[in-house]
Amino acid sequence: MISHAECPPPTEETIPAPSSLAMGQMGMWLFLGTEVMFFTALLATYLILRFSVAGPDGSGWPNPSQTHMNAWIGLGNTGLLLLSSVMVSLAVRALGQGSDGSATKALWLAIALGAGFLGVKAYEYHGKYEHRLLPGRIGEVFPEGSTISRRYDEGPGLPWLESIKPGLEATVGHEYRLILGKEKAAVPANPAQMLDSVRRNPGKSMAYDLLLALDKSEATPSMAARSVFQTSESIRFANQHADKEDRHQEDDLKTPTALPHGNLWASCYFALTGLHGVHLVIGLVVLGIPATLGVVGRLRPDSLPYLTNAALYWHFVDLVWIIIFPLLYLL
Amino acid sequence: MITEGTSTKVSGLPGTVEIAGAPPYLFEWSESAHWLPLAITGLALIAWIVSLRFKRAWAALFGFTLALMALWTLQSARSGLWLPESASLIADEVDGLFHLVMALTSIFYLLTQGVLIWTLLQPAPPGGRAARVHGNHLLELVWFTVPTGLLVYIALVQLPTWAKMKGQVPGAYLAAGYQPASDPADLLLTVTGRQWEWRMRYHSPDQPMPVNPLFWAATPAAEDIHAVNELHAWQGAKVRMMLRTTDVIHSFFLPQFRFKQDMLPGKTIPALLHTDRSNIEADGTERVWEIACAELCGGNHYRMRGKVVIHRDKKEFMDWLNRQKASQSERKESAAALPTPKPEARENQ
Amino acid sequence: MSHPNALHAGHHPGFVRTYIFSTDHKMIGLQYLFSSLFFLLVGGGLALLVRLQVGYPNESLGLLTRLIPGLARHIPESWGGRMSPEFYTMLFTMHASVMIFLVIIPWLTGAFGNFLIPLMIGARDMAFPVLNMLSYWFMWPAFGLLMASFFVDGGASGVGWTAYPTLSSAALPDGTLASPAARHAGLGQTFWLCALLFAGSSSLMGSINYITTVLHLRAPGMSLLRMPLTVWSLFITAILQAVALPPLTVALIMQLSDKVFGTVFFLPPGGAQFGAWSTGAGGGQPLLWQHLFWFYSHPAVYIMILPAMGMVSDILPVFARKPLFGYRPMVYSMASIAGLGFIVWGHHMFQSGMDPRLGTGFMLATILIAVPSAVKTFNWLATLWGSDIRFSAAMLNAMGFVSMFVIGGLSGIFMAVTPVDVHIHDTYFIVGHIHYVLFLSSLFALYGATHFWYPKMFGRMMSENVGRLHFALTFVLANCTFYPMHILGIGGHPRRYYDPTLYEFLQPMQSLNRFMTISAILLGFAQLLFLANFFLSLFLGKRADANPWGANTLEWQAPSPPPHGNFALPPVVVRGPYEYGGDGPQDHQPQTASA
Amino acid sequence: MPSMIRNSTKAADSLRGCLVAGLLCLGCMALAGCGVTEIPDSVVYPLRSNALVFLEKAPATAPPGFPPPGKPEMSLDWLAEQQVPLFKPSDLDAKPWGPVWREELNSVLVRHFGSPGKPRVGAADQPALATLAAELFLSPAELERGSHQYRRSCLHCHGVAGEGAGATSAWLNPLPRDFRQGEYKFISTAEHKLKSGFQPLKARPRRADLLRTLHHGLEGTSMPSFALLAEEDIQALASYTLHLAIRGELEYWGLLYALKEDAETLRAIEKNPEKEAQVRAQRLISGALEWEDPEADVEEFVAREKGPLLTAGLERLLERLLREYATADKNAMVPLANPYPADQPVPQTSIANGLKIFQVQCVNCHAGYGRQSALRFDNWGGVVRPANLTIPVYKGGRRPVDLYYRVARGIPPCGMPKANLQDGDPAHQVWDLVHFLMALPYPESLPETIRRQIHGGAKQ
Repeated sequence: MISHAECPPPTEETIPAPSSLAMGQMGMWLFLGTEVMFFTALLATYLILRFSVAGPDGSGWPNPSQTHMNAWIGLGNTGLLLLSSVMVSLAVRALGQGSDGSATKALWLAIALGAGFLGVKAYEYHGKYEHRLLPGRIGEVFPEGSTISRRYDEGPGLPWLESIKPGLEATVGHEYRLILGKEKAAVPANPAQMLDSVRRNPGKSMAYDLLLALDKSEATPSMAARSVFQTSESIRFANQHADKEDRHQEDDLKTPTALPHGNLWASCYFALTGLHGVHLVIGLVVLGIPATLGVVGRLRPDSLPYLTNAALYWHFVDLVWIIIFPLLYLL
Repeated sequence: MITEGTSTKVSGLPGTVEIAGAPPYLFEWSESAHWLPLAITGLALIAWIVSLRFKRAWAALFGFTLALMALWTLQSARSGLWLPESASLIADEVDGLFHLVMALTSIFYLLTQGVLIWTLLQPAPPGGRAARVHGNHLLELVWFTVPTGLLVYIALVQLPTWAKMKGQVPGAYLAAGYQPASDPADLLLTVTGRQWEWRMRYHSPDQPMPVNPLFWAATPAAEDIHAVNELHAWQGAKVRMMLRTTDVIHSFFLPQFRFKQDMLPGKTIPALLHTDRSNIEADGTERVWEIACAELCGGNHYRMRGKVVIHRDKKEFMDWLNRQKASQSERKESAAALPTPKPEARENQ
Repeated sequence: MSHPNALHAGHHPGFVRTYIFSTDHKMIGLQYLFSSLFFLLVGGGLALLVRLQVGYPNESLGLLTRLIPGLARHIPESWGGRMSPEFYTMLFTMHASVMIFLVIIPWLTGAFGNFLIPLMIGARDMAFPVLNMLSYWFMWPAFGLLMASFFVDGGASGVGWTAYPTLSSAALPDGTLASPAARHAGLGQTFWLCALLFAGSSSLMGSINYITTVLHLRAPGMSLLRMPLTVWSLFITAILQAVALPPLTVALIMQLSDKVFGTVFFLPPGGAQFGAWSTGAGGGQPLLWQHLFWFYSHPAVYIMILPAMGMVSDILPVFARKPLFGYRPMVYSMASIAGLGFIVWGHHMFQSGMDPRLGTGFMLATILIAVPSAVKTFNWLATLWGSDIRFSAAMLNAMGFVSMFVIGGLSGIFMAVTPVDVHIHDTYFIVGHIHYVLFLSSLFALYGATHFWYPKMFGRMMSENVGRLHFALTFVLANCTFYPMHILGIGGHPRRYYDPTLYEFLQPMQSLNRFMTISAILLGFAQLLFLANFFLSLFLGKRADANPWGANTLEWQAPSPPPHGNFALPPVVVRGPYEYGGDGPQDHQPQTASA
Repeated sequence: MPSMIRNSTKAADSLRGCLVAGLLCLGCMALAGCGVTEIPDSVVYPLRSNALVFLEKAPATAPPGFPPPGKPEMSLDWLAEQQVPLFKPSDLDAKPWGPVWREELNSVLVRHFGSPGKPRVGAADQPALATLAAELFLSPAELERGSHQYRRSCLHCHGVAGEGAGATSAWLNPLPRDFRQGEYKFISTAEHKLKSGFQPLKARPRRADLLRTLHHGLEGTSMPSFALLAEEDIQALASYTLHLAIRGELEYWGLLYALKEDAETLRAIEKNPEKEAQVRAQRLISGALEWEDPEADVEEFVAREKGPLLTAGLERLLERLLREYATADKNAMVPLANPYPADQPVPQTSIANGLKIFQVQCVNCHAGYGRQSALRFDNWGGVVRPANLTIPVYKGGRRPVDLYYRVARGIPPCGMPKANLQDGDPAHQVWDLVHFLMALPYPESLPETIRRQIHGGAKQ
């Protein structure tokens, strides 16, 4: 029996002691909780999209040399943000100790570091712009309503596809010729059995079909490509066999034409860094208020709750970057 | 839905079934649609007026609504406004599950409504005061465990059907896991949804079955046979359909097969249809089985109507396919089109 | 005892600060209430137009085209009084959007959440009054954008409230606005996305406020397990919102950027082709939107039903004069509904092309979520069992909720059975189910709650007889309108069809469709009764004293309507909220010690 | 428990009771309003209001970045800027006799074509017209059936008068067809030439052509297949479409003669400025007669006429139009026999020959085999894109004979000329071209050298 009858009289524990500081911080923590969900969803989207097209070895996803991603720049930026977080912590401690002057200095340092981060980011964005690594611009959208096939009919996809052929040959070429009877095996093999085993291996089956198509229409990889690129799995597979360096030659022209999934990469890159950047700008404004107050000499210890919350937010933005950085630059 | 004298034609069942004897309707929908809501409103008004005097009349309102629902359900089931005719083995299994759930939920519904109405009819507790009861552990345990047991039963009993439905094409949804020819089909076609029609492309039987239907689905061949909005197969055929779309999400819905599958842009989704019944009668007449789109695809979403024809045997189907092929490869105008055919309707005028 | 808002207690702000930019939780609650009532009319009107089209697909709308301003834009006379199929898609899209985002959620969590939480826990106001005001005023851009979208080029969003890409998101190369995709994905859809972003921000602010308020500002003695279930439900709802909304925000931002900046999150690898136009290659996944969307929107269903459950749990004991049966199980079941609610979203996607093995997992979770719902139903029935029922309008609506929620819940089991769901998915069965949950459950609870707390809000009573009449008509007619939908769904009638008579297998159902349409029109008129009762009672209603129903919870210990600051002295709580009946001197024992 | 909920004020309640009754009455009235007939009498054919386009002087190709199809008003504006003559029906109002002319035109149209609710072709009191209409299956009963089906299936794209501007049209690409010029793209009748240059040359469709479009739809456009309708309904739709087309064309000429300023008309008006309307009507009559019989005596006809001249002219023209349609079958194009045997695969040499012809005749418009075609103007003032022939999507049908028609008769309304096959054996030439087109989308059916050339080679 669950008893609800008479409850005991209120004790000290049940009487809450409301204080605006606690409430403010609670609100802040709750807000950060929602922010955690926000970035979780964003990062999950990125990972899902990325790994739905990329293989476990990362192939299929534009590599850093294609996208001009420099891990060192990212690392430097991480350092900037970490330092600024330290500064914000120092500011909170200083204000807690009643030293508003050093708090102000620390705050301005933090702001400068944050702005430095944004400056580096702007430099990076500029590079992306220069190389047309922008969503909707990377060789995957053509004027005049062309279709995907055109990309492989006329674009630089062709040499790439040609370069797949040795890879295909290496994977199933022998089996392929044996099954078709183009080659005689030393030991008599059962073509039906072999075909069956090829079919059971998805990668092999894809390679088999691609070879079949290339064979059927000898020098017409466009048809094969058009069909094979309908499934992301096959793109991944084709990418495994493509010579990445060859495609990279295009970079000198600053026109990254058909860069498979470059569009998706750019979408993810700009969404992640852009939304993080927006948070950072908000953070700068939030920190800028007490910093300005400090300059005019009106930063009082009673701003401590505000500053604590602002610092929480800033640390959070920092933390998000620490997660974004390896996922975007190193993975 | 057409009542003629004492016999009733019921559509939705195989063909048009004549049910002899008294009409199974207590009222005729098509004619009652306009006055019945008013009549029901009137009854509600009466209930309200009576309740001004006798507050227990509210039980009648609840009871009346309950009766109305039971009546509707039974009427619909009897008059053919129910599950469409089933045309595949899986459809029969689905119907079985449906009726199982229907029975269980009906029992629960009647039970809860019964209790509710019963409590409304109860006289006030002695002394005008209800007992101050806060709960009952045993009772709560019972009504926690019983539904849990039933629900777990429902969860388990459906698993084989689901596996059969979707597992016919193992790993169909993961291109990586797709096993090209592990389950040979008799007939291969792609169904491409576009705003707003279904374009069917049948694999030519003259050509060997492709190693990988996914591959074939993406590359049209000169030999393929095209049709619009018409899905043809024969009774007992295993039909592999490669579902694709060129623009937005459509959903390929075959009510008689209890089949529904969204078409996702950018993906080719294989599905297997194991036909079990034909919609062509012995005398050659055809019962209409339709294709509908079940996912909003724009303003003309409702226009994506197609039809399914399950021929009685493969020969009949091949006749159709060959006709289709012949008309597709006409090198001169067919005799039928020259001169202008006389519309049949005109004969009567 | 110091109080964060003690400063406000004695001062008298001007008109603007009292009625418009008020930070008082009660005024904000009322602002929400009045806004929702207005949008109830708008959403209801849209629904009736939808029903008219389905019931009479080929007939002229006649006078209506001239009567409703702005309609002529979409139903010019040169089409013989027919609305266009595109306008029809706009109608049902906006009906759903308005009803969900501007009526049910603001009414439940905005109006009652704001009004009741501080009163019921014995606080003087919300934890963050200014944030509270902001959260209301963040609704207005959402209101405005949704309404304005009807008048932009291409009309309002017509892609369904689920806004599945690529129908909704396909952005074509510049200058190709004239294409089917662009219409649905045009400016109206952009407005819709922005509106949802605003509404979402508003909800987030509200939920942070509610959680903090409940955790920090409870009166002495008001332990968590002495809180009325309304507060519990709103508290859990706030947590749901805080967790579920951010992913939706991300999804909205991504769809927006797909449309505006040319990103390809939801565009497939091959792109999409509309007529002669191609969107160009993408690389993203249309299915991803569905996952993100339903990750919010399934919990959103609980956001729309949990507060209703809580309020019904508070109304039933008052008029049954009997304690709520099983308080703790009620709390636990609400919490478990909320928890399970996060892992069942996939049951909206059994046919979407998702891996069927995932479907099995989602099915199991979905089946399990029926258990706490069943427990709640049985507890409500047990509360009524052996009680002395007072048939007030509030009570009738609450009982209507209990009765109808059972149907809404049971019809959900059909969808949880995956093979059956294959057949009934996206048919009228689903439409029937959602309306049993949202109209016949949530709305009944809202009507009941409005009748119940009206005296506290305005110090006057609503007319009981008109309220009961409204209930009788609504109860019967809503069943007439929505129950046959299940039957259509079983027959395979797909939803969102402009002209079902095109299909031979749907023609036998047309008379039922017509029947539902007429019932819906009558139902619509019956709702005017409620609105009339509500507004007339503001002036004509009988004056109410502090506790007209003889209820226990704290809000009834404050005057009607409560002054700024609510309680003269912070109440001290000594017992649970449901001490009714029994053999004491009084048939109820208020939560405060003073009683 | 207070008793408040049991006693509420009686007066207020009875007042509210009245309110309820009133609301319910309103509800019933709303219901009554719903049961109106399917096509209300208030629905009539609107008179043409958009500009008539004369493309004789139009630029062939649209400039890059031109507004896409689906924005007709934009392309008309652009044409106006290029000094292409556009005739706006609203200009009629500026002329003193304009309103009367319009009135008369409208009354003729109403008399001979009725309204969507009661469509007909030819007023009952004119047996000659009625006989012709019956020959074309344009009886009122047939048309009424067609009108109802049209309202259900076609109205929201093609509009009440077949103007191609229904509710949905704004969002379609290509735009739905405007029937009101009597021009057709995918038909199988040969052009018939008239001596006079005043009338544009038009081929009338055979009924079979319309039926084919209705049955198969136009793949690659928004025109779906209506094959699932009952055969009678499809026939009725064909009849009704003809009805709209003939009505629209009569209106077209009626407006064009009122607005067109060619030299001869201007000269005639100069002589008799106060009788401009009469002169223009006379020109119309002369056009109608000349069309039929270039030697016909206009003066005699005018002298014989008792009633208003415009009406007489329009009725003459209507009869002429009906006769044109009725004899369309006689104009049917008979495809030259395919010189290659049907039961054997198409020889590679045929395909290679086809490519040669293609490179001479087609490649200007179908640049890159249609992959890079530029937009062109059509006779409706809209823009079209020459087809991308590397994709196996054919608007006019995928049968070899359909391709034959496209090649051998062109698609005049959008400026596609027929293939110019003067030297050599025409049967071989045209079928070679068709065979090439049929192989084009399927690389494996092309000879290897051609395949490399078109679809790219291993070594570029």
